[in-house]
Amino acid sequence: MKRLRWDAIIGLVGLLMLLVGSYIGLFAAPPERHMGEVQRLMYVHVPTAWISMLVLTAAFGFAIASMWTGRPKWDAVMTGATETGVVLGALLTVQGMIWAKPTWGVWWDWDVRLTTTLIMVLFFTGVLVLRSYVAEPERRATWSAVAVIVGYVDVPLVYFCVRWFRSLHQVQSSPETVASTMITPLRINAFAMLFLAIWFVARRSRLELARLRRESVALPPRRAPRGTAVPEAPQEG
Amino acid sequence: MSERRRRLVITLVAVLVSGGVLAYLALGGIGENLVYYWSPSELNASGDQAIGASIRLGGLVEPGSIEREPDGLTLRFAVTDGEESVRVAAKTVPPAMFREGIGVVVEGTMRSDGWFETRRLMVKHDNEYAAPGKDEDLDIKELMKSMQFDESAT
Amino acid sequence: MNEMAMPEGVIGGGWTYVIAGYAITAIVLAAYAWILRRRLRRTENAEDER
Amino acid sequence: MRVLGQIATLVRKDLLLEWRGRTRGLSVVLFGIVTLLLFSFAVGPDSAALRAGAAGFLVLALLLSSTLALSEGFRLEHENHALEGLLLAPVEPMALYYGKALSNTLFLILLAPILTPVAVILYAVDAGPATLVQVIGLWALAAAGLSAPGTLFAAMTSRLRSQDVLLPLLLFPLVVPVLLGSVKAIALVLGGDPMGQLSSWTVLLGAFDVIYWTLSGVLFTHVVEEGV
Repeated sequence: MKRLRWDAIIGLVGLLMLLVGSYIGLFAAPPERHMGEVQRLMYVHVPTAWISMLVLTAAFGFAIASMWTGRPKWDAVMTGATETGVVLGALLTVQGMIWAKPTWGVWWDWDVRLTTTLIMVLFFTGVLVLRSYVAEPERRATWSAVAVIVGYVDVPLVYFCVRWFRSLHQVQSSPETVASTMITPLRINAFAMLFLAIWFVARRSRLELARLRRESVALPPRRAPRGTAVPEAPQEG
Repeated sequence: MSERRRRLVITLVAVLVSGGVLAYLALGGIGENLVYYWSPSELNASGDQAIGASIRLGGLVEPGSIEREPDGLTLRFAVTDGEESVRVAAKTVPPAMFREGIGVVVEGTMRSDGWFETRRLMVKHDNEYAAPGKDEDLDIKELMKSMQFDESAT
Repeated sequence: MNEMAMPEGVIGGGWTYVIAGYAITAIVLAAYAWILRRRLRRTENAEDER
Repeated sequence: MRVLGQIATLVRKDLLLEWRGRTRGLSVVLFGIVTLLLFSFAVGPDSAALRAGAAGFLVLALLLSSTLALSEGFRLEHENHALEGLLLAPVEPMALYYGKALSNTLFLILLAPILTPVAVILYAVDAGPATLVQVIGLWALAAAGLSAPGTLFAAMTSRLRSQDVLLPLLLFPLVVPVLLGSVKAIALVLGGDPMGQLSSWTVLLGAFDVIYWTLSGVLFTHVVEEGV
């Protein structure tokens, strides 16, 4: 077997922490005084929200770096961050609906938080679709970076809108507003989600780099062909 | 090199303008007016103009105001923001968290007889999460803060 | 007197929602990890064969 | 300034072309009217519901027409390799963007005097001339907010096989704030403004106009560097 890569270690740590944090959240932490057991959804919902926005912020940074340097490396990392952000954002929306039904009494409502989050998920999905349609690597890199930068306008809105506007969604909690017994699992799961997201971004970037290498001859191969270890493949010119 | 610097300046200006406009949206106070729901005071202040329009009303369920009609279908309570209140007739099953002093958002219309009629009743939870057994304090000022009414007061 | 029980302001039970939420989270994360793994395998195998 | 002169020339060129190829412009207008008609079928013969939704239908008609106009605008440039010519000529990429975005905005604004009265009649809205002028003003702000990112994305997608899918996919989520602001503002103009919110929604609309117009202009220079 291959030696463990750094991203695999981070992924494993993240998975382990998610299991521990969720266990504490599900069985050790107390139920909330009004929400009862349903409040336990916080331990996955809030970390997903934080990390999805964080990952998209990273994508914004990578997009600027990609445009500035023109290096395929940044383009690949930006793709990884965007896709991870979309996956986490979609998950966030579903978790939110599951939490909203028992507490608010509705599955969905067009309040600012929910609307801006939906815009965020849909737009960055559009960026991924755009990538799949552009054949030339340089053009694809620039265009998707441009789209990410324009679309990022929405992400601060998602975070701050609950403070700026009256909404159905409550404003962000802080350590003062959350019971101390609930903070521990929340923190563990937040870091778990962060590590898992880093793992996803690393894997997806690696995939994108491999694809870019296949497309262009300009990039050096990942490693020398392994000769004997590879099952017999017809060698072509 | 000067071409590069010129573009850098242009980019910087664009970023500053966009950021400034976003900051203005945030701090300029227009958010208070683009409300997702009206407070009872605002609704009462608008008087007859609000009658018949589709409106969202948000506030706290006034303690001691909850009544259930004998038919078991209509729920009556008052929504308050600490200063004024509006009587609400809700033809819906309330969510389980519905209680005295909790934040609610109701969607419906103001009737000419002074009742706000709704079929969509949503509970607005604040950002406090506490273990059971903690003393329940119906501090209206604190609860109002969670409904973000204090911002419109200042 | 009342037909329907008045809510007491506390959500009783609700484990179904909790289980659904955690299950969705697990499924989405696992599915994405699995899909990434498969795509990566395919691409890198194809690269090796070149 | 040189750039302003270039923008003016480009806008004049676009509008002249639009005028010469009237049938294209006309088809967008017809498309807008058909869209308005379809919305009234969707709601059914319920005049109260139609009146309540009039602002939304009007803005959606604008949105759908805008995607048509945007992609048509760049298709024309490609047919004769006109864009390559412009890029070779000493034209600032920014002037190219603002010229295109401005002529798109102007074209969409020209739809307003036609579509707004149609909507007023179809949806039985009570609107005097003063109201109509206000609606057209808000329409202009909405058109500007759609054209700015629309021109940017149309430039990127115009050469792709599936522009008709991609342009809405990128544009629609991004312009939701613009749509929301204009729908609310127009609804308040048409249906009365009991809470005095009109100015706030207009400011929100204007704010997103400014954000998109500044940001897209800068980014466009990077887009054309890769060739459009």
